[in-house]
Amino acid sequence: GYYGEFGGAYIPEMLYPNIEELRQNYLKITAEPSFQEEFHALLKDYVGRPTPLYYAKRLSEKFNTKIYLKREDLNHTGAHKVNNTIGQILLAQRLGKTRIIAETGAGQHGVATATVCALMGIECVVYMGEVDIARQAPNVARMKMLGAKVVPATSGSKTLKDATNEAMRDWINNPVDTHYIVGSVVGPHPYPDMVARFQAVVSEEIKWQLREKEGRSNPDYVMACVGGGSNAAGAFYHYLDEKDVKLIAVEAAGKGVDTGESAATSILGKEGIIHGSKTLLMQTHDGQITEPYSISAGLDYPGVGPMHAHLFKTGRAEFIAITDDDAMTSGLELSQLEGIIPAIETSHALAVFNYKKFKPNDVIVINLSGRGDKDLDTYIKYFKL
Amino acid sequence: GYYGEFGGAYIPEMLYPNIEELRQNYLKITAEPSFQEEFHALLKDYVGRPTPLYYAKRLSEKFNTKIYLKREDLNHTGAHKVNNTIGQILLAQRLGKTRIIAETGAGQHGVATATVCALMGIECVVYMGEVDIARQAPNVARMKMLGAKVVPATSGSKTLKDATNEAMRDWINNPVDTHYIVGSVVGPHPYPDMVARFQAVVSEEIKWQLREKEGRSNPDYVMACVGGGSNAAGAFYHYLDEKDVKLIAVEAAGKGVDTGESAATSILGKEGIIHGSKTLLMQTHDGQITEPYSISAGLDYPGVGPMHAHLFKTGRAEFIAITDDDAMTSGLELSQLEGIIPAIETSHALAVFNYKKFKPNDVIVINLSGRGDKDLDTYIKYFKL
Amino acid sequence: MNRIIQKLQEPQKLLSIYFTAGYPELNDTVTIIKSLEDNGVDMIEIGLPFSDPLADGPTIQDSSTAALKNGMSSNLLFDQLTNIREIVKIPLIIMGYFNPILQFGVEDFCKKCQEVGIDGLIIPDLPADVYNEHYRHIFEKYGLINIFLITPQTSEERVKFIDGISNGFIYMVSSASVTGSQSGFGNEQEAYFKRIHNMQLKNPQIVGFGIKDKETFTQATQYAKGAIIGSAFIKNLTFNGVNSIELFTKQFKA
Amino acid sequence: MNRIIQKLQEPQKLLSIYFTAGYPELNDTVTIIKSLEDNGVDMIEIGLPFSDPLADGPTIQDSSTAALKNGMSSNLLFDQLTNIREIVKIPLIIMGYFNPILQFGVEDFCKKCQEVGIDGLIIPDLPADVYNEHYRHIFEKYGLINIFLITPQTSEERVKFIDGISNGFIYMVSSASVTGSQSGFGNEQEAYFKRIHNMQLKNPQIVGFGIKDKETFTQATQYAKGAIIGSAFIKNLTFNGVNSIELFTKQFKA
Repeated sequence: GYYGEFGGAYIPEMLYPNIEELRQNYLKITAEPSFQEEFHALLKDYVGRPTPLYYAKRLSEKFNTKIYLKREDLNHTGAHKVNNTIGQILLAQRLGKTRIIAETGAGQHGVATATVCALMGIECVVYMGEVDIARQAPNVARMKMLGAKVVPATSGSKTLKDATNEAMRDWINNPVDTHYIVGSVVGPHPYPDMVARFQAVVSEEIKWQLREKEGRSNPDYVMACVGGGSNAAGAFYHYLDEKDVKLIAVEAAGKGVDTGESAATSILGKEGIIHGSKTLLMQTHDGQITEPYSISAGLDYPGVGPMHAHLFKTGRAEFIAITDDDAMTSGLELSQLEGIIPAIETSHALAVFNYKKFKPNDVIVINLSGRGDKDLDTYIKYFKL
Repeated sequence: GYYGEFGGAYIPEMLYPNIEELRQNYLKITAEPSFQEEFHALLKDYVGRPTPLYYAKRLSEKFNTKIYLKREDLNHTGAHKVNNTIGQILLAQRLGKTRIIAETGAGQHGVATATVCALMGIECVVYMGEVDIARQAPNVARMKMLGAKVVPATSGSKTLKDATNEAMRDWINNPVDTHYIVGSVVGPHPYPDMVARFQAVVSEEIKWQLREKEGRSNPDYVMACVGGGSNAAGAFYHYLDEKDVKLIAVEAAGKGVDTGESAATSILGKEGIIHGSKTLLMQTHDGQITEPYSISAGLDYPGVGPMHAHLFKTGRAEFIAITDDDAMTSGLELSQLEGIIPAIETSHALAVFNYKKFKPNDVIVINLSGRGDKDLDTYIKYFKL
Repeated sequence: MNRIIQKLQEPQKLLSIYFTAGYPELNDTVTIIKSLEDNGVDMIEIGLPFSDPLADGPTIQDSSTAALKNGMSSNLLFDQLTNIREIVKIPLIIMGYFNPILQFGVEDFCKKCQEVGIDGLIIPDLPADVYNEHYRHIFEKYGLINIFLITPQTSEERVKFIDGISNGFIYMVSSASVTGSQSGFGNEQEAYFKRIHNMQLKNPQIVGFGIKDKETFTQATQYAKGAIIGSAFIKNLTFNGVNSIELFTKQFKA
Repeated sequence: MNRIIQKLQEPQKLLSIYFTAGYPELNDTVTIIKSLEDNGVDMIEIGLPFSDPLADGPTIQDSSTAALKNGMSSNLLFDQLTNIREIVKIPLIIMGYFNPILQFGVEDFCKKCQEVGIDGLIIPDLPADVYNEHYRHIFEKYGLINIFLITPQTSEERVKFIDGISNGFIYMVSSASVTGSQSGFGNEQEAYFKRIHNMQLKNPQIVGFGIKDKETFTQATQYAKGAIIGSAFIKNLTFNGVNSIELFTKQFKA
């Protein structure tokens, strides 16, 4: 349950039976052939996997290097999130659960959860901060279309952190019939490991796809944005032990790392406990969790998954912080160079090219974690389109 | 250039050189190995093809038959439209064109065109009715993000028909450097044939996918909605000569075929000329083209492609008209049974199950032509979600 | 002999005017025709309004929309023209899109044209090839001259083909454009006019699109037999009314 | 001997009250503690407020948020409690989430607790296993009793494990819920209370969550040694203020 010193399950006793049930069963159940078969069939026929590994010709020319985009934006529901919710709904079914809860920030995980619940005919309740409900109306509508109940989290800052608290409270109150589909590689063990395994399909595919295209399965760099860290976990997973592959995790600097309005957790955070996991998190001297800021609703989480905390601490991954402005500019650039409007989360990863020089023969894979349709309002307002 | 008595190229002389250049070159160019290679590479790595053929278990159970959904909603940009724009941009490049124009109604074709223009770095102008610009704001924003210029069509009813007129006028004014990417199987020859060939990849995939799943490449039914008819053309294409495959084309009845607010062209239309093609179209006794109505901005076109007019006239395809209300209900039903929010266009095809009885062993393939994200506002308002 | 052919034999450069039937008012048709003849116009194109006039710019589009709203239709136009030959002698041409004619019935339409004294037709979206193959015999049966367009992009080969199937004049579109889009003629147009002139076609050419004043009329007719004024005339009707026709036409006769 | 252990040896059913330090006003801490002792309360849980109290319902959450806004912190709480043992004799327990304690330093925190006279700690998100392995020796070094929770879902085996590592009392959560969510106890709770009672654990149990009046207090303590009132007390403070403590506590002593 630990990545170096990070991880664990710092949970109230009320959650112990649920977490323990998961811990004892997740590896066993997910290894069952019937599980693997159903999981992969759904990823293929329902989600639309494998997602392409696309050589971005014009972007590569611009930065004089070789850039591949892993097209998680083409998944059903528009982001990598669904890889995990498909896995967890199958697990929940096998555990006999009849009710699903989830937290969501920007709404992508909420939509992905509502989607798999509709697919399986299981009741679904999604907690979402009251502030996020107001600013992510289309995703709220999608969840409702899918039959999910969206419950506003009205405590604290009324955003993702608080939605997560509310989901945990729901789970405490409904420990027997309910499974909590956590949306990122955060939370108590076994969630970080379980979610990373479900997302690992991303790097599993990159390996054979890159071999087809470049004759080698290891790129020089794998790059991904990190909020909680699930898309990066998926993209890094099968490269963690490949020392020739450099990993770059891109965090949201917000208005600047030192402005007090930032979400660069690895730089600004200290070790602590958030949502049941020991990891790096943004907090006051006194241990109160602070509110992060980013223009991207998917990156403004005050913690980071324990795997990433470990990658940071050990130096296995390079962490780069990108501001709102740089991210937005790079999102527009990708739209106009490649005809792909990226989620603002992903735009942070794309902005790295303006700061880090790559060699012409470097092969760089960026996990294009989601499409930017959900962010159109933000882009429009920002660029006054 | 004809399907039975329908088709042809009824164009002003000013368009003759453009159309003639296309007519003489489209088969030759698209048959070139380098074209085919680039076309299929982009469909695979950029668009995300093949799209899944998904067995809709819960929907099948509900209607006691076997329903497969061809997941065109998972294409890049969210609909089948991009299959055609990829093909046409490659053709335009090979014809030395440096400027692209297009018409769009709901905006899906406009987005798909703006996308391929960004991909290739070619100037793009999209004509869109002023009324549609107001009601399809997200797609307008997407086009702008992609660097396209969106020009309002202010004549007539200010919708798709008028945007098409404006695009043709632009082409008349810019005959040398400009290619017009028509978005459906309409317009003068060779457009209906060319667009159908680019969309034919849909049924090409269905054939081998269905063989994998059912051991036979021919379903009992192929069903698709029809506005102009490009998604139906793609789904029908390789089945046109397979007599054991029944084809069902689903039109928008709007508020009811006899209410005067309908878009059921095959039933309400008469032979005539629209946008350069002899086909069925909705018109006054005097030959003035009338405004159709449908809740779906993608189906309210007063004409229909000449291929479909021929399929109707010869009885090769069964035409069924579905009202707004039935379509909306079926769209919500699919969302909640399968976790897939369909475009309202597609919802019309889904509603057929309420009117036509299928046998338990019938295999039915529905072309799920696009995702419903663009229609969320309409769904929300309709269902007061 | 068809009035168009007679007119083409006259020595002067021909001034032809286009107007949309039913515009500005539904029953202005006869008034406008009479007034145009009275003011020395050589030939008239009567526009049969269409809902989707895709070769026309905003001015003629708007006049068509207004005319349809006023209630104009093929039947009504023929009614209005029933006795036109009692008062007007110059060639009259109906210019309209193909669909309304198709719905009327091509043969019925031609027959009606003959009955009321129409001399020719301009149908921009009826391609020369389709006409030649399917409809030519009908037009000829009713003594109607069908007039085809050529543009700067029309190939030499096709110009010859069109000249071959024409038996009146060729409508020479001044530039690649919809109606009403040009602002004067440049070197490019002059080269084009000259090029066509030098082909020594059997049919004379009359230039259309972009003629709006004496200057453009003179330029257009340097090599051609005449010129057609459309959008500029409609604009004048819109702003100055039917009574201004005398003033409008006078500039071209100066 | 630790005051908690002494108190548990008294014959009566113990009334324990939870309040959030720094609420309603920043400096109410000592006043509330004194008033609770004066009114016969047996034991007090002093809540160290946390930004993200995920085991708590809205009432305690809101009081925590308010307390933090008022300026409450670990250091300030210890300052306020510096001389508390000069005026209060009953057991005092700090109840708080693990992160603020971790940031303070677990050993420093425990040392401070000993200095000011705190007798025990309740840290809901410090699991028994982690405590046992990493922190037990520190707590014991400073004479602090750490109190663990059990719930109706806690397995018999785990209840025994928790009983084994406990050396004061077991905090018996009345039902699967966050604080403040229950409305009275039913047969299910009674069966659970009885089941735990019959296990004859070495540590007595004190029931928490859902106790709000004399009736629920009596039900809760039928099989258990005492009960803790939290949300109901906070609500009373919110609506009736610090001066109402006498009236609030009287009902349980009647």
